[in-house]
Amino acid sequence: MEKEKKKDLIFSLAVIAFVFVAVVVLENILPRTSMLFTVLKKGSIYALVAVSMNLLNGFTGLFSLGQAGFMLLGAYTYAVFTIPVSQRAAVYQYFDGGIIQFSLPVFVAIILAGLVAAFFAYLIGLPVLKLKSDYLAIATLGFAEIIRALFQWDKLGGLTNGSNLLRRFPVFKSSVFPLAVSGICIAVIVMLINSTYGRAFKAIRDDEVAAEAMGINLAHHKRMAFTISSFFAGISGALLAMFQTTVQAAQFKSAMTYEILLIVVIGGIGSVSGSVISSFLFIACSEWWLRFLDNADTYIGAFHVPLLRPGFRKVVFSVVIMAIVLLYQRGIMGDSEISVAGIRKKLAARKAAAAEKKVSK
Amino acid sequence: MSRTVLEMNDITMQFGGVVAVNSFSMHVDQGEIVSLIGPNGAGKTTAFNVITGVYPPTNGNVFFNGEKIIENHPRGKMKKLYAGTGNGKYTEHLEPTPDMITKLGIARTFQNIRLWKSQSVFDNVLIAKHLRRTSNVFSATFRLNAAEEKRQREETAELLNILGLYDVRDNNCTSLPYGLQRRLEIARALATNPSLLLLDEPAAGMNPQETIDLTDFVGKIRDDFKLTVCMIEHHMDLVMNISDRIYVLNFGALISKGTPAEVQADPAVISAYLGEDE
Amino acid sequence: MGFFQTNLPYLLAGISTGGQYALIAIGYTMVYGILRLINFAHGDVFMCAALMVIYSSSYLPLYISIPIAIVATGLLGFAIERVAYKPLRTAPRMSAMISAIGMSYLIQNLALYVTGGLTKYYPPVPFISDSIEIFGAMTKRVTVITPFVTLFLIIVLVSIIKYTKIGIAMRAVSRDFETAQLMGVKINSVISATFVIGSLLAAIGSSLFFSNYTGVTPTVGGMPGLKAFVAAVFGGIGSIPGAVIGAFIIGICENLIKGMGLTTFSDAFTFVLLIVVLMFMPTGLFGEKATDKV
Amino acid sequence: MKKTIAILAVLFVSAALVFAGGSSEAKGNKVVKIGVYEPASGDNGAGGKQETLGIQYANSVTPTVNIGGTEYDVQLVIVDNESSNDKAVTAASELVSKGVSLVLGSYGSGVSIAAGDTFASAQVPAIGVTCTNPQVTLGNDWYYRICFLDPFQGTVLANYAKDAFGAKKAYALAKLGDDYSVGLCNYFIKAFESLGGQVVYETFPEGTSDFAAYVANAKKSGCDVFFSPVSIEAAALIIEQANTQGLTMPILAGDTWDSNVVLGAAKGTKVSVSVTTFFVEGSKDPQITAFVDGLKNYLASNATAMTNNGGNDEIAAVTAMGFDAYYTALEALKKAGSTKGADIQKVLPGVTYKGVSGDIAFDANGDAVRTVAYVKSVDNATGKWQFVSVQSVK
Repeated sequence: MEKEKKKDLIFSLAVIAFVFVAVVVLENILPRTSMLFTVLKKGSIYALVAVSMNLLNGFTGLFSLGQAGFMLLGAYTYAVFTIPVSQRAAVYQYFDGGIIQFSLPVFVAIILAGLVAAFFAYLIGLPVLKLKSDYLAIATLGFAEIIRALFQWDKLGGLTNGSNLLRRFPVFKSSVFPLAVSGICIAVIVMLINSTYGRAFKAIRDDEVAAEAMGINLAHHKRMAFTISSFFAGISGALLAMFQTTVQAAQFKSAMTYEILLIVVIGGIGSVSGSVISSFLFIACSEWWLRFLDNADTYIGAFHVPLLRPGFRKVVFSVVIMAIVLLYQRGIMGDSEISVAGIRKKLAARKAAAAEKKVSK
Repeated sequence: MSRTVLEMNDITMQFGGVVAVNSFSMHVDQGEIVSLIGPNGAGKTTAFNVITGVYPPTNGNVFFNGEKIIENHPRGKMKKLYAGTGNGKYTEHLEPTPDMITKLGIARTFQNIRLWKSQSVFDNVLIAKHLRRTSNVFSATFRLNAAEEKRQREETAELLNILGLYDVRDNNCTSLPYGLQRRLEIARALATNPSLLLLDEPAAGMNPQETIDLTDFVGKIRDDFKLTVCMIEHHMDLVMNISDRIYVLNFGALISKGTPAEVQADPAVISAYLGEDE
Repeated sequence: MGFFQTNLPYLLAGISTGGQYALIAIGYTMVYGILRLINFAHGDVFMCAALMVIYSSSYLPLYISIPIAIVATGLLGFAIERVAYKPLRTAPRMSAMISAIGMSYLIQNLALYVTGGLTKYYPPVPFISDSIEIFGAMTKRVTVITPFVTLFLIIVLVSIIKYTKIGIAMRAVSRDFETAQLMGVKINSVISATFVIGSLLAAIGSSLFFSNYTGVTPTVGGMPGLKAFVAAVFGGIGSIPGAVIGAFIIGICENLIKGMGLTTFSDAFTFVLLIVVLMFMPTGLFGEKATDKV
Repeated sequence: MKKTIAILAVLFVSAALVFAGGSSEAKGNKVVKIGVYEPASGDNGAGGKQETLGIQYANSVTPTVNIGGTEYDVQLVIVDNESSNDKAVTAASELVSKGVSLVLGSYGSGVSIAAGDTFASAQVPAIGVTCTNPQVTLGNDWYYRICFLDPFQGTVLANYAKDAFGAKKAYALAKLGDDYSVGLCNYFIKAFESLGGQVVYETFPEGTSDFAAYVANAKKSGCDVFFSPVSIEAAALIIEQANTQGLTMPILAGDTWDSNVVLGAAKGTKVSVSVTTFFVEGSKDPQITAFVDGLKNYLASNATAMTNNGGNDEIAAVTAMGFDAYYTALEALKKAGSTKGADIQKVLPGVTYKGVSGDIAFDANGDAVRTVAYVKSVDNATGKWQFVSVQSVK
């Protein structure tokens, strides 16, 4: 048993190492500008926020729609604290260079981004986590909207630059960075889910009354899940800021939360690997694979393909989503996971079956 | 004379104008098995819900191991609506949540089984161990609590062994037959290390043989785990065989109490039961 | 008097947006009452109704195209339910909700494709789009008409629910889905009727709204939809009077806030109000208290 | 059932991939790709389409360019940035990944600022057509532009408000989170206040369709002019609402409002609308008349183009700017003698071109050297633009 675990661990590490090596190799052979890397970067960021949302909606059973708000907090925290001092006058052009006149190292700022989001989540959680299901959802959605309005308020402009873009902060060039950060964060979330606290979260999801009767402090655990989920949403917000090179409150609309929720459900509620897979598929479809549908001058031979024009990509994409939602009601993965142990077991079973065949011959 | 474990005084539970439990007092002594019986809707489960902190009572208090754990008195709108007795006797306002009660050492099962449906048998019990953790979320996530985790798993395995559920430990809990699901609920309650166990209709839906087994089983766990048991039950055979004392509720009020023999002979009880079409 | 005079334009605008929100909110609240489903696509149905009027009015006179659009919107509501929600009747609640979000996405993108991303403008409706003056405040006639139309429709709706067979069935289903089904209520037709009624009201709300604020974009249903939903939650979701009162409160407050110069917060304020109410009344103003039976 | 659908889906996606990969390379001449980075949907969709139209028309007039002695076909690669800063980066990456030599656009400053770094890091130079916010080019060596800047435009408008309308108090309205309107309002306020005026400044959140309260606020505050350099979608609604409430103060706006959507909204109303802009129709200059006539013919022969122009053949300034931008790009290609972004960027500072909107040359910062702006106002009876004056900063 112990030995198998060790084997699994080694195998997983090998897989991860292989992925990173592959990405590095690809970055060197493909042109840097290939859409593949855009998808890898954005996909890994969405994977993180989707998993963080899954921690709440899928594993703790809290129906929260505040994810965009926490991403906003993370993105702003990162941007505000990392813009080089020399650039502040240019960025905060309407606010006399802003009130913060120092900048933090990238990693400190990323962690701070998570902490700020978590702190706000803690405060928001005190009143709203008492609410049930849909009421909780709409209250968290409301909070995200309030935060968005607050960050656009010009009275806070010295800090937030009002409704204007924040930019000139350090960004990443290689897709290895977001992959690594997201990967680490997702690993931590998985470890949390498999810990005694994660089990308690699942108990709350399955039956709140029974969980409370078995000594699980609901308020405490819900707040914990909410805060931790927001922490990682904040980090993904920081990564998103780095990916976009600019940040603006206006983009963190409720539509963004719905998008993330779609990713979570398509992947399978309660499945981390499902969330990750569906993030990459979702981003690839919406940003890359279906782009050709927007091209009005598409010919196959001499045949002018009808219907194609800007906007058609999105129609097709939403039809695909509806099809998945209706046909795969439990998502791609349901609530099961792709795990190294699982794959190994399957392989072993196949080997055993093959061996049996030989013997029977 | 053994020590009193649980003591309820003048417990009244009112939902608006509806009086579910009316000025009910009872006590359970160390090592006893006490049953709470009465027709449907008599307020038995409500009494359990008050003890376990699900509802704060409208009036009255509860002591556990000599310590006051719950107390309330009619307040606000209830002042006018209050229909019970003992108004003014209680002044404190003590309203713990169910998890705090469980932490003190009172564990319960549910009338309509409430297992964690997506979890395996093993995990259902293991999760109940969460209460007695010493790790915090950080140490648990980063596996700094490996020793504790290991111990909890061993304890869980042992408990399942004792209750005869070890062979089905990896099954999903909903795949178990009804009787075993009830047993698993008991196992889960035991995992919280209680000193008082509240069983809400443990024999509901069981066939006669299972009911007989359950009788032995309840006695056995009381002895093995040095428990005090308080139980709601409709199966009179089971109740009369196993109980040290019995309280009888009807329409929220106590109509009789005493040993099984005393209660069986009480005309009030007979009329309460015969008055019903059962 | 001075206060009244300066705030009158905002009050008028508030009452009329309130009425329009109310007509959308009813659709949300009725569907929720019966299916426990937040019909995210409802705001987009509202937008579609406007597009239908715009496109049909280039071929037909308005007095024909508006009724046609209203009926077509009712059919759209029916179709959405059949396609997106009926197959998920037995699925977990989250699936239906996602289907609603997906549907909303699909409708918006279809609208984007059809309009080519350009804003379309609602045709001026004679009489109700005209400017009038009330106590010195200039506004469109529709502003004044809206609350009356809303109240009238609500009275009609409430009588339908109270006295007709389908209305009684709706009430039965919203009280207890399973039992109603066992008692022989035709669940599917009740649900379809709910969607049709909700969509019809949204379509009427849409023609009032867009005769006032004429620009129609694919996402224009989003904010009014969300606010109407907030109004429904605010009033206690499932309760029709609650939704109406909630909608008027939100419409009026929102415009008064703008009048106070806090325009940045006009949308956010709606949510502040909501959260404050939920803190003290976790199920809204008129919502039924949900007790979890142990 | 599910399996079949899954298989079909997989087939579809793989077909799509093959399809996307095997994009048709034109036979014959070599191809140079110019990226058109414009909004086709969202708030600035209408403006973006008109700007794209100018570029497309120019491309139809001059479809080839001689680079280093070889004749190249110019292929336009058009992406939609959806007027949204968060879609900007992926749209820009899309262009870059298609291998464009340089980029034109965008209408709307926010998306240009947002994509600036993407172009810079991919070493693809960009020429802004009508993005007037200073931040677009500031500190970015890869972004150039052919239009005037907001500090200039804001000052012009402030002067105009004072001179033409004798305004002492102005109401300024911007859209939250929109760099263009917030920036321009800011410069307007600065200039107007330094002229001794007073300003009431408000913002509206995205998705607003109800401008009743804003117009009422302007009336209540006793302002003399209503300054709202917002997107034309909002413009139409503001004009409509101003008409409803009988707003008597003139409305002033920047270059975005030079659009037939605004003309359509103001036609037949009593609302006075004046804008600053880059280009005025009706000059006798042969180059301009050729452009105007040619474009009108092009519109008449191309139904899609006509729709994109808003359904009539009124020529927007942004279309003229798009036209000029295309030729500026060709000049740059010729001068660089290469299709490589880095080579083009090296020669761009020295590129000059005499366009229909005036002479184009770049300063050290990459901005166009422009000293005048035209002021136009709407003739409410005919629904056409009236030329008012040429303004420059005093």
